[in-house]
Amino acid sequence: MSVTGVLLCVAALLGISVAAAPNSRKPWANFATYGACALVCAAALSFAVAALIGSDTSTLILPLGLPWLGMHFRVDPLAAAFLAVVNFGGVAASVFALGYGRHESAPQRVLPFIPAFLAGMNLVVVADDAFAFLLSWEFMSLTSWALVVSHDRSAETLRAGLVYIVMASLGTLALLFAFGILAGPDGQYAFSSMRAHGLGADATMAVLFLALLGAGSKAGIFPLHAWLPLAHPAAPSQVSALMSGVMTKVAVYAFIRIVFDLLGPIDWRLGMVVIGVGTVTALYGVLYALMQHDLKRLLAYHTVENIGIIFVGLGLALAFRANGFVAAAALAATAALFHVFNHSAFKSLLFFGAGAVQNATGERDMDRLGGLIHAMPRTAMAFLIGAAAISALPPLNGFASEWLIFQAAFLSPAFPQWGLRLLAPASAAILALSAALAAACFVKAFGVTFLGRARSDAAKLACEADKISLAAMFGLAGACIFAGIVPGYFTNLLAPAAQFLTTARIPAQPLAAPWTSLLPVAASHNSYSGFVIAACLIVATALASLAMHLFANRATRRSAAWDCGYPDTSPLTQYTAGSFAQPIRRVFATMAFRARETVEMPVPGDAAPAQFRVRLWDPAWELLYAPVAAAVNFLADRINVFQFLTIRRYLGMVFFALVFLLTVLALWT
Amino acid sequence: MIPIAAVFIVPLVAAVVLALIPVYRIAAWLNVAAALLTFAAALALLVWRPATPWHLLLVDDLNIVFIVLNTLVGFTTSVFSNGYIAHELEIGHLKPAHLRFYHAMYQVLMGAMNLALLTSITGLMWVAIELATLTTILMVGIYRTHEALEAAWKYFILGSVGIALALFGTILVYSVAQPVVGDGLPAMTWSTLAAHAAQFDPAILNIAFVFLLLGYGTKAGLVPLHAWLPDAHAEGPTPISAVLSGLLLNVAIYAILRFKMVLAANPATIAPGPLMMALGLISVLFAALMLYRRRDIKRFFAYSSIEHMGIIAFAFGLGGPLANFAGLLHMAMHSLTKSGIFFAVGHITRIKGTQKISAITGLTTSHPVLGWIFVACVAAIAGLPPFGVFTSEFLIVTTAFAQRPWLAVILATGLVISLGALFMRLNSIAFGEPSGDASPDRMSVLPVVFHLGLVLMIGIFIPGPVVSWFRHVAQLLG
Amino acid sequence: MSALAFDVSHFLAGTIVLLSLSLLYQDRLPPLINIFAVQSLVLALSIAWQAQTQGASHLLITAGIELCFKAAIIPYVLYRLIRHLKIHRTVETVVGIGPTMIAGMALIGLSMALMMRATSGIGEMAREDLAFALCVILLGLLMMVTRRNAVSQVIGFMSIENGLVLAATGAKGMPFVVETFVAFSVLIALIVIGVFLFRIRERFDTVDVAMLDRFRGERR
Amino acid sequence: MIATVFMLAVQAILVLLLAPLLTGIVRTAKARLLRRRGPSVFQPYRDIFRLLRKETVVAHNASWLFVAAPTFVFAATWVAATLVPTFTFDVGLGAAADLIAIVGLLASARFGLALAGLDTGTSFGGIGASREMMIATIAEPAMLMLIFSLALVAGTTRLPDIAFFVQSPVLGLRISLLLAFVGFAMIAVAENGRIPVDNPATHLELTMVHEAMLLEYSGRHLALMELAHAMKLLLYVSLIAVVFVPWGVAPARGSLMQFTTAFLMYGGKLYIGAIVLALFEVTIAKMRVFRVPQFIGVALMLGLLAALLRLVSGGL
Repeated sequence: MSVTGVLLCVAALLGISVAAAPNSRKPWANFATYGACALVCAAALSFAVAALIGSDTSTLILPLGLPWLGMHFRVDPLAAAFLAVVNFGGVAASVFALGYGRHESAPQRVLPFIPAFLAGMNLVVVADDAFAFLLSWEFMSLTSWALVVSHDRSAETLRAGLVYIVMASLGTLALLFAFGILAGPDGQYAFSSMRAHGLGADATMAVLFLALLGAGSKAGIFPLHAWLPLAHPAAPSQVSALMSGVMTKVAVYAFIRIVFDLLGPIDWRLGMVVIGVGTVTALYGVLYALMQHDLKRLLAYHTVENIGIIFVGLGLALAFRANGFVAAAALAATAALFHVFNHSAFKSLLFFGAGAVQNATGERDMDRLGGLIHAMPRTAMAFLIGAAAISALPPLNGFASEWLIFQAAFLSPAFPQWGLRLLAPASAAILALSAALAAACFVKAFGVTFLGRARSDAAKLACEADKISLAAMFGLAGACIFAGIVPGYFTNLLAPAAQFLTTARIPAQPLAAPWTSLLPVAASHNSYSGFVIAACLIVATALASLAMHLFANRATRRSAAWDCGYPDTSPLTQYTAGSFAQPIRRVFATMAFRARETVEMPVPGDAAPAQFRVRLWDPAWELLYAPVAAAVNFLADRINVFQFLTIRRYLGMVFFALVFLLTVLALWT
Repeated sequence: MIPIAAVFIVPLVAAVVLALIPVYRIAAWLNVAAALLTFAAALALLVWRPATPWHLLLVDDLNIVFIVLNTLVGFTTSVFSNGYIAHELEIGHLKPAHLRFYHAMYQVLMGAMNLALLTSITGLMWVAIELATLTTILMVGIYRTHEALEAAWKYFILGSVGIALALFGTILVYSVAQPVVGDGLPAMTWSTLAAHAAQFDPAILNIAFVFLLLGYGTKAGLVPLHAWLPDAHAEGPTPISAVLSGLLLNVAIYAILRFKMVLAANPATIAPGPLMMALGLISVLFAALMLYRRRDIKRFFAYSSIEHMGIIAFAFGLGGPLANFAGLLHMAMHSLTKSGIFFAVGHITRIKGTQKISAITGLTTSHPVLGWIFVACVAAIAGLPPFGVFTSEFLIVTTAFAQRPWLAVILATGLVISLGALFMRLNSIAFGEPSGDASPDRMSVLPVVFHLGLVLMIGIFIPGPVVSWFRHVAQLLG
Repeated sequence: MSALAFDVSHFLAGTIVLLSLSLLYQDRLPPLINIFAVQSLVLALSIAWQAQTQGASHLLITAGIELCFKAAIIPYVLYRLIRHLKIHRTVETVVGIGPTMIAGMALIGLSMALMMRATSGIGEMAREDLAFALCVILLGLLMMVTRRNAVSQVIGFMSIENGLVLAATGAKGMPFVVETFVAFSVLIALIVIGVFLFRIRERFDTVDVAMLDRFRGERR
Repeated sequence: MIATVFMLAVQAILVLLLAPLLTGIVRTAKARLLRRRGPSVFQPYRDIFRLLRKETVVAHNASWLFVAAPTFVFAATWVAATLVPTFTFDVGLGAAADLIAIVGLLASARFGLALAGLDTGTSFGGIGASREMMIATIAEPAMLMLIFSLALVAGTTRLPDIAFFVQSPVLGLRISLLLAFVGFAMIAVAENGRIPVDNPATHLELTMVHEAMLLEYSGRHLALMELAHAMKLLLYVSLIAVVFVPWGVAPARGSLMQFTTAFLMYGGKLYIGAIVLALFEVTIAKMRVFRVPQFIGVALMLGLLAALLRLVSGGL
């Protein structure tokens, strides 16, 4: 039943995009399109949640696509969980765009594609055979590409689009091969038949690596992430939010579907591989982010980091499952899924905030912003909550899911294999490191953007975002707080999906207030209660302010900043993104990015300004992309001479081909 | 009997008439009418296949596919050229006399190709293909510019040599068949050839196939025999580029397939598959890399045609029902998409007044409808869903992967490389600051939209009859 | 058929191959044309002989066309051409005569090796003819590839065609020989006309060497 | 329920009252070790009350965040400190937050503090914030590794259980515990901005870390910040005390006798901790900011080492 509902929603979305195409310039187009999208996504969301609660599986086969195969669709708990995430993000983005989209300069470039994009993502999640899956997958890529290049006047937007589409098709081919192996020689492309027959060890490994390549390139695992920080900033903000908060999750879904569901039992070593990949991705993602001064690019890199965290969780789940510790596996899987939801919530929120800022100031470069908390206090509030959530601070949701992942990592002593025993805590430590770095990064992002004094006129003249956008932001902020305070609700909701993956579930969380706390596994009676923490914080705050009110001197005077007695300095003396990150850059980036600082001091008496430069070296780009691009260019140049040969030479080619083939005949027959 | 004859008689008659009509408007419409009539006759063949008295002609599931496709694209192209050529006259690229010649030649080309597809006699097919080649050569040179003349000349020389090789192959086939099935026509008829191929002398049959593959492969533009193709596409009138890419290449492939079937019927011969796969892969990689340095938009898409011919050759070389099915599907999809692209390119070059890619930018801004149609076309030819090319490429790559993984990987590499090039150019053409004037496009985009619609339809839903029919053909091909 | 018949046709076909070898050897244009004329003449003879032995009278037409068209008209036109273009002295070979001859020998060896694999599934006669025809064709191609000179390339192409005709007439009772042959002669005529039309000074390479750069503005 | 709230209140008030005293003891001890008389151990109380009486000056550019931050930082630190067992295992809400959560709460407090430092848009606030966050980025993973090594020993990350387990006779001397202890101490030094990482007494511009963030604060805001800072120190000391020397800590529902002894012992532990800290501070010099990472890196290494040892040989 739910699958039918979702498919109807998809059809409705496609209808909306078709209807929007000709009318996108009309004044009401924005409202109508996004309103309709929001409603349809809400409907799909309700279907998904219903399926999740009922943990029922419904399938449907339509006579489309390959005739002898048909198009299989299915909604099982896993799909339902991700449908919920996708459509939750869809609703949020649509509502935000109701307000934000009105400032869109080229609506005809955005309106028709957003519903199609949403439809594509929904289709990927419900697809139940390789053809339908890849069809919707590529459709998703194509529509999102169209959205990325929607502001096509700037060269780097187009470059971003190119890198994105090439990476996307590369990933698709990798997935195609993965399915090719899974389908076996007789091409059984329905997932049901893929589940049926198992694979050898080598084939399993090949599929896992192909899945990492295919799904990972879309999700943005290091070093395949390069398209992500290019494409996300280029798109309009609601699209960035969708791509960063939702589409990457669809990629994670693809990975889970292939590796957990279709692939069957997996060797623990492969689990180690996934953990390792996730760890490296998390660390590099946040380090990249710290080096940025473009707000949206910074957020994009944080997506990379969080994808890494999710993959660590998944890898732990794989490893536990391979060893038969289903309870621990369920814990890790639940943690990963919970983080998937959390990330989509706060990342969308943050991109909305960035969009509001860009809208108000026309700037994405943090070093030209500052002091926005005065001009746009509500936006600042929402952004602050998102920043705190993504920095894994209690009592918000980011902390809850990372806490669960840590708890899963703490079960590593149970592993019989040394490798895992050592790797799991190490990766936990690196996750903690990346969480701390993330906190630093968002102190930087929020501090430089919203606090301090305006660094440019654009920032001075900013004004608050419109009501609807704010509503969307605060809605998401509320979701972050709610999921942080009563994570039990969500883990219970996600339990069927985790059970689908690991045949076990974490204990049902006691939801009787006020002891709504998380109990990962019965064995180690650890627990965490966001609710109690939040309550205590509120009480403590109340008491503190009350005490201040009663006992303290309430007189407050405004005056110039003390600043160690320096006279009022220009805003340019404030810490910028670069200077804030300098200590961390010194500590980490010298190794990670070969960061080099050069200072050029003019000779004494020379009035020229001193110049400070930082050179960073992007390993992913330098070691992976640049060589490939160079190789293609080189070959293209070499081969290009064949366009300019003389007719005689072309005849020569024919002649030699003939003689060659004849010789082959003469020798080998 | 009537429809069969009509399929190639109508065009030939129309050619004579068109050669006599001085008024180009009437001629253009007559051209459309004749093409439509031919298409109707071809459709009639779908339902009713009369036995031909003397076995010169034959209609079976294999060539009906090609005939219907051929006449269909021929019709849409005539509709397109109706608007296009008129404009050429206005801006003085062509004189009325040229137009008469053009229309007549167009019909001759159609008739020749249909004959090549219809006839059951190897020799006759050779003659028809040579005729088609000559007409296209003349049309390529129609602009009389130095570039056009050189392109025509190149095409002429390489084509003639290719034709010569093909003829020798045909003679060889005859001379191995003659001792078995006796003198005269039977030794040149598909049916008898396929029937008795088992007794033919394998060694000479091998040699024959090499010659035929290279001879007709030259027509199909397989690397390294492709040299004529890009320039011919770039310098000729756009409708002819569409017909070349969409149809003539298919006819050449068809010829190769026929002989492949004969060869396949004789177990003692070499397997033609590997040869075709090798040529196909070479073509794909070569063309994909060549795409990066192209600056002329028509030559650019000509190379993309080479790439797709490579894919098709690869698919048929792979063999097996699924791969053959995919090959047929890909051929149909490519004809529709590529001719559609050339229509769109015709519009574009006309609007922007140049074929230089660097001089064409911001199309989606200056002409949104045409621009997005073009984007859709390129996405389709790049093998992105929801278009039919995706379906066929999905089948080809997966079947190849199941049988020969490494070849599939090579093929996939070629696909990605070419996709990169396609989108690199698409970026600069469709997006960015619009160049040239934004004067509205007066020509109807109906033909393009029609092709695109078909491709889209196949991409999502392939009608049952088409499937069963293609499958039967795939079985035939073995 | 009688041994004599076989020997005669064998002799004629062999002569044709020898003649194309000497075409390959000859580097000055006037003798080249002469040799070609002789080759066509011999070919006409052999066709006539085939017509006589196979009792296929329509081959006589072919022989006739061959005789007057390829052995008389074309050579005459070519003479006119080279005098007109004042290139009757020039010699342009890409690789020297020696290597070319060696390559030619190798090609003959190759085609023999190929054809002799044929089981006697086809007639001894036809097999011989096909072998010789293959030689002639390959040698013609070799000539087209190794000569820069337009005229010698045309001659190379026409000798290819001679090979084709030899094969066609060798194949017993092949239909459409005349038709295809006529169709092919049209090609030849067109090529020769083309050479006139474009007033190709030297080579097929391009209509006008200087154009290559202006044309296909694709030089990077 | 009632008992829980009661215990919670007791804890809260206790840490609130003891925190300044601890700071005072450390200061006095340092002064004495430097042959100065130094202020009375109650000086911190006086300071706080003085600050509360003064009017509060807020920079023109300061936003609501600047004003709200002290309360938040104070609250977060207070809650965290309340959740650490001091003289009894029954913290009331031990189930609500394990060690990770406590670290998280401190991180929240730091987040607010750093933002407050950036709010006025002065370069000194920037210095303080960026350095503080840099230190935290290494201190937190180190902390987690130490927690992990404890969890390996005790099988849980809940403080009362860890302490209870360490106290229980089944556990002999564990080398990994020793390493963990050193690591904890180093992190405590770093996190509380003591010498050699930071100098709480200095206002010399370029060496400030913690003080630089408080630079713009005055009056009641400053009072809250100072109090929070003091509580943080108390937190770490009692954390180390309860984890590594849990003896004498009263069990839940213990008798009055037990509670009193436990309370006295707790006081003793605090005093010893203060003296040790003072000794440490006077015997070592402040290090350059960019050597701090190495310093805390050692703690991280110790944590890893402790975990490894624990993993390699279950017996140790």
